[in-house]
Amino acid sequence: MFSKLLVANRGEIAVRIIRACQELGIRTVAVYSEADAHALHTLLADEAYPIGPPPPTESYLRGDRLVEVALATGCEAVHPGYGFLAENAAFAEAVEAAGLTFVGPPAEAIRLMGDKVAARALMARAGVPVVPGYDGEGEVEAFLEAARALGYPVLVKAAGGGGGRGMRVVASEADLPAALEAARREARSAFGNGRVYLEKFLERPRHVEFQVLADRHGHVVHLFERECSVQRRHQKIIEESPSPLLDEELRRRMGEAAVAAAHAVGYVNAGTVEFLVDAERRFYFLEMNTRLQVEHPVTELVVGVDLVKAQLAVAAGEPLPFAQEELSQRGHAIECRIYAEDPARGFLPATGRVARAVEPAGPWVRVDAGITTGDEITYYYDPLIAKLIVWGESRDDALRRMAWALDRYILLGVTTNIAFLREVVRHPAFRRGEVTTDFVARHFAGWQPPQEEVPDEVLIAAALADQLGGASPADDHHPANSTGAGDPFSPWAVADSFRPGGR
Amino acid sequence: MFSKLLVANRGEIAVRIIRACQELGIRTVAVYSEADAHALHTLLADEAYPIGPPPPTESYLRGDRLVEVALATGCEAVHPGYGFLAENAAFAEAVEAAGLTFVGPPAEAIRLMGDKVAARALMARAGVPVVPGYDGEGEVEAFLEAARALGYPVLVKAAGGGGGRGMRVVASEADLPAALEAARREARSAFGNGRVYLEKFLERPRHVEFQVLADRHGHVVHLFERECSVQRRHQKIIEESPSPLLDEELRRRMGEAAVAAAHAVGYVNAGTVEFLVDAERRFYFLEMNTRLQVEHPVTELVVGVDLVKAQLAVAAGEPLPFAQEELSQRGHAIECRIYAEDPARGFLPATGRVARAVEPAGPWVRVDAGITTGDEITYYYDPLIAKLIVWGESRDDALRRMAWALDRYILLGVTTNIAFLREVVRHPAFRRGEVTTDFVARHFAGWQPPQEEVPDEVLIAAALADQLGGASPADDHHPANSTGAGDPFSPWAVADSFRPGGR
Amino acid sequence: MELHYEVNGIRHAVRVEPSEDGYQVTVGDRTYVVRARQREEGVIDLTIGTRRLRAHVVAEGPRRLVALDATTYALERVRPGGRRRRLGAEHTGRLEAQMPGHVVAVLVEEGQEVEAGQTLVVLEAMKMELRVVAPVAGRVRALRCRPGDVVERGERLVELE
Amino acid sequence: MELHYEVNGIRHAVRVEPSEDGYQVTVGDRTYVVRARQREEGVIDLTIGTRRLRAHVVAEGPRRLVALDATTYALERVRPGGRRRRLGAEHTGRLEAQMPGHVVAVLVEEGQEVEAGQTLVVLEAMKMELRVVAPVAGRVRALRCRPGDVVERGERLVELE
Repeated sequence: MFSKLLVANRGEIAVRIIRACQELGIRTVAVYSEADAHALHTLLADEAYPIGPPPPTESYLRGDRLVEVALATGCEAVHPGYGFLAENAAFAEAVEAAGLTFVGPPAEAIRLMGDKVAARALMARAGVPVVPGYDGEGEVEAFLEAARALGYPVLVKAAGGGGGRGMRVVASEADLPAALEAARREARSAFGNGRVYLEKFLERPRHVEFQVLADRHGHVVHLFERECSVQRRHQKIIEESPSPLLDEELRRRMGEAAVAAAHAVGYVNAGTVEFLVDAERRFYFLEMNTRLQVEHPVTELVVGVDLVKAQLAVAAGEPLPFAQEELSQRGHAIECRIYAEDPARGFLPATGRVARAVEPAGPWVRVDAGITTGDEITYYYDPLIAKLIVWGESRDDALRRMAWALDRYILLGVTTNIAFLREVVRHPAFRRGEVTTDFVARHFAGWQPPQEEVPDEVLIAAALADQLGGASPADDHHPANSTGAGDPFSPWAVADSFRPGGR
Repeated sequence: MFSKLLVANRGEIAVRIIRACQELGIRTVAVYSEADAHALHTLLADEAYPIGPPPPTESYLRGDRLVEVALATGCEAVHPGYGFLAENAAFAEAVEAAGLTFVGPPAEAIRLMGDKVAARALMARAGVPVVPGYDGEGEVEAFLEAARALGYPVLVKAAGGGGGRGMRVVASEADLPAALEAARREARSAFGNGRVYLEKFLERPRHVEFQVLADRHGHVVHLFERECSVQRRHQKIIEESPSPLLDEELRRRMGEAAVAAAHAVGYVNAGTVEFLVDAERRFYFLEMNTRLQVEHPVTELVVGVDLVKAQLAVAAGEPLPFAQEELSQRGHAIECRIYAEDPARGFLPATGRVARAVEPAGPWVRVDAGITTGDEITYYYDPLIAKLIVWGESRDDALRRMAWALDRYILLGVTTNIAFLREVVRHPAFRRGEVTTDFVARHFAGWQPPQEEVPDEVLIAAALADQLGGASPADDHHPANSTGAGDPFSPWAVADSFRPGGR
Repeated sequence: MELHYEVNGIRHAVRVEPSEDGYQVTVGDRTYVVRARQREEGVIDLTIGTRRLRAHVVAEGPRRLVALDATTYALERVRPGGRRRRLGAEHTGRLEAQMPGHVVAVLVEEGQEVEAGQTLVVLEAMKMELRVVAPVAGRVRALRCRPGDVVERGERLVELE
Repeated sequence: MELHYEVNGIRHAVRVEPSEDGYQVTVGDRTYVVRARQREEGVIDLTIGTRRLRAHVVAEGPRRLVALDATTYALERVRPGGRRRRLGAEHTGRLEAQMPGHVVAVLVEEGQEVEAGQTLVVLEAMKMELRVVAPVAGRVRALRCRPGDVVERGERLVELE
């Protein structure tokens, strides 16, 4: 096993990786941008180094600097987490070229799966069903003809996109030429690759993905599925395992397809094969994520495997410690992503300082958090505050536990989606497992937080906190500078002139 | 299911029961002694009622008051937790006589298993092996003769005792008459029952217990074993599951014996059959605990069953939702009991105010705590602060995780056994699974906490906290009275005259 | 002592009087006997009648954020008799940044004619992409941003005429 | 500013000087550049060189309890030039209560002759039973406790002669 590893990421996933390394006795090196100088991951790692200004392009996406830091600090491996450089083939190559181990798949597998058009072709050859579409490089005429054959609506997608980015629905032939043109322009600007392709638009599909794990010795297993259909802005907010949709037979067939996909691309390490499942329970390869997923914990709790430790073991050359038939699902796990965002305003990201974070704690309740009391949420990075994950003996049990935990999650100072999630997990359609990717749009369009009368108890609490001087002063960072501002005993500023605690 | 339940207990187990009820939508009523007016369980329950002064005999042992409160508040059931009245047959009867459901076994099963002599006889009849001994009511001569046949050393035990209480080892015949006399006198005084019996003293046995669960419809299953050999003062401090000692065959035979024991006594609800296993891997019935155990979480994590919810379901008349063959063990779980006690002074209980409690958090780390920041630990009750439980894919994995978690458990203000536990889980014999009930005495006799030089970092932290005024004032309760003492903005008292934050 | 809070534009007066074993608190015409205990900074345990509650309270200037029973409330402490603070006007124009972020792409030039619905600027923040589109057909009078710019919410990005 | 702490009878002087971007702290003859940030009450994040640490610090009168890196330290803040506090004498007599608790049973009477090792009193606290035994043979001169009494650690229970 490695003795020292660089964590090329931030937030909750950096914290998750550092913790796994701590248990295994692997020393960790964190990197941080100027915006993250006080972030949790810098504190937990054994060492932490600044790598640049806040914009990712000047810090977390600077592969050259990351390799430099890894070499300078004597690291043997680099874990990319998810996002940032996790699916960047050139970075994986640079890491390996520097004599370090990249905790992830071979660069070639990343590159292949990163080109959505090439991936579709490869999967089709490997016998994995793909969504009917048109991947040609022809002129507009060829696209029009293909779209006619597929039937409208169709999706125009960017070959360099993924995860819902750079995707548009086209309802009729008249709109297609303009849509292609705009999509190409935007794809070029956003991904540096203007190629686009067509896919048949599936009506209200389910998003079901399979976790795979492969070692360097040719063994590939899958760790069953995750149902990720509850999405907003094409991004997942609730994930669960098992999927309420799958039966044993469909689970087996999809699992086999996922393993075949991994074999076809020479996959090593942890990866996820995403499928769409239509109303007739036909499944189609959507894309493969060549990295750890945000939602990996639901699999961990149901299958009983620590995926981060498994990644490290596989990267170190160890063979998988289990065969497919030794793996099984037990109970049910659900994850809710706690975002700094405003569900009542189109889920727009929110920023600010977390004045107080109190995570729920209890049996079978897990919180993977990267943000704690006192942290700033800036607009530079993903607004994910934490992942709340619960396990239960059954789906009902897990749902009750999730409702319990969401009710006890306290986050003051930033707008979050917690109130929204509370209603989703209590929604009858969700409770029945009737989730499709349009679930949020169907059931929560125009959602507004309940506007309740303020209960007397709240006014009493505020008044007594003022009376006792007991509210935490959120806007005082207690900086350890040499002025008096760091003295928490000076009353925090209030707009009017009364002194807290005075009578 | 019940709609409202009285929790006839305090501390972590009261909190555990309340949480399970919250998830199930059962309203809860807490009771508290004067010493517990601000305890966590009173805060979490829907209602809380005082039941008397601090001594248990005047509060938590006042079964009459508990039934009164349950009836007055419209409860349908009473959960006794462990300790206090949990194994009091008269209380179980009083609860049922009042028309309430006792969440536990029938009074008759409690009574039978509470008389250790009667229980031994019953088990022997049911074909469950018992430790060779003498249960007769004869004179000293008969005891002498029996002891001669057993061979010295022998144990003199109180029929009304249990859990290691009222037990003494006698090494030679000369000492037996005096020991019997003294044991009878003490047993009469301590348990109100002077009857004593003899057992062969097993050299360095293992303590292995089986969790059983029985419904009102005659179904009994076991949920496998817990290894509880690491003890001090005959009380467990570390428990794990599976036992490193058992193989499949011994596990199967012991499990069957546990189920037979439960059947023999007409058992219903959760219970534990305790066995001793000698060096030749022979097992003997020791006693049956007719209640939930402190260490139930290790079973929960390995078997995937919520035992408190199962207790409630069974008490409500539901049949067990699983058959024996559907239950299995996955991975490995370990529990460390975090006590307010001084391992360097004979594990004597410690008291005081918890100035700060920060529990470790991370994947597969669970803390069942009844004490949080600001709570007082008094000498009236068990000094258990919390239970730290971890799960891992293997025993090694769980051990690493436990070491990780113990290193991150912060408890300031009271003496605890955390530093001691840290060394136990890292001890080579423990890591090899070589634990017998004399483990602590053999390996940790005369243990003293490491006396390290204070690192400069600690002095720097103290100095900067004083400089910034940033240490929490532990001795200030912030009482909400009408004097100025509740103002946290007044500097906390220091012995000398400098002002924190001043220069 | 009387304290005043404003929530959603409504003002609430809370009178707090020390009493034998805690406080007598009056909200509107309702009076409560309350015991309070500050467990740690920002955490207050209340006993109101037979109910026990834990509230988390944070002060941000005159704002009070209170978390109680699964809900978060934002109160504003106001002076007795004082006036409400005016809320900043909401920016709703479609040519302004709807969120803070950075400009990924500017797809038009000054002087260019655009159609209604045409994408003018692509913003990105925290993995989210937002397109700023023309609400009506028109001509781009001025561009107020360039690719790579960091913009605040409400900032004007494009002027149409 | 110089602060003084005593740990295990040894005195440490810590000099803290504000500097450009934090503090210069001198402990003995070692000087550190330190940045500190109080995250919440009692929690201080330190950067000492390239090391980052989180310390939990609690003050109990002049005592400072510090948790750092899996270990807890008890320091006593002392006045510059001041004298050490005298520690209370340890009670070690075997006829005194070794822990606070209550008296379960008194097994002897006044005037009774007892043997060395004989149990005189049974104490119980927090599920633990402790026997107070005679260290030598002798006669019970006086009993200072009765069943049900609550006793403090160090309290004398029995007098032998």
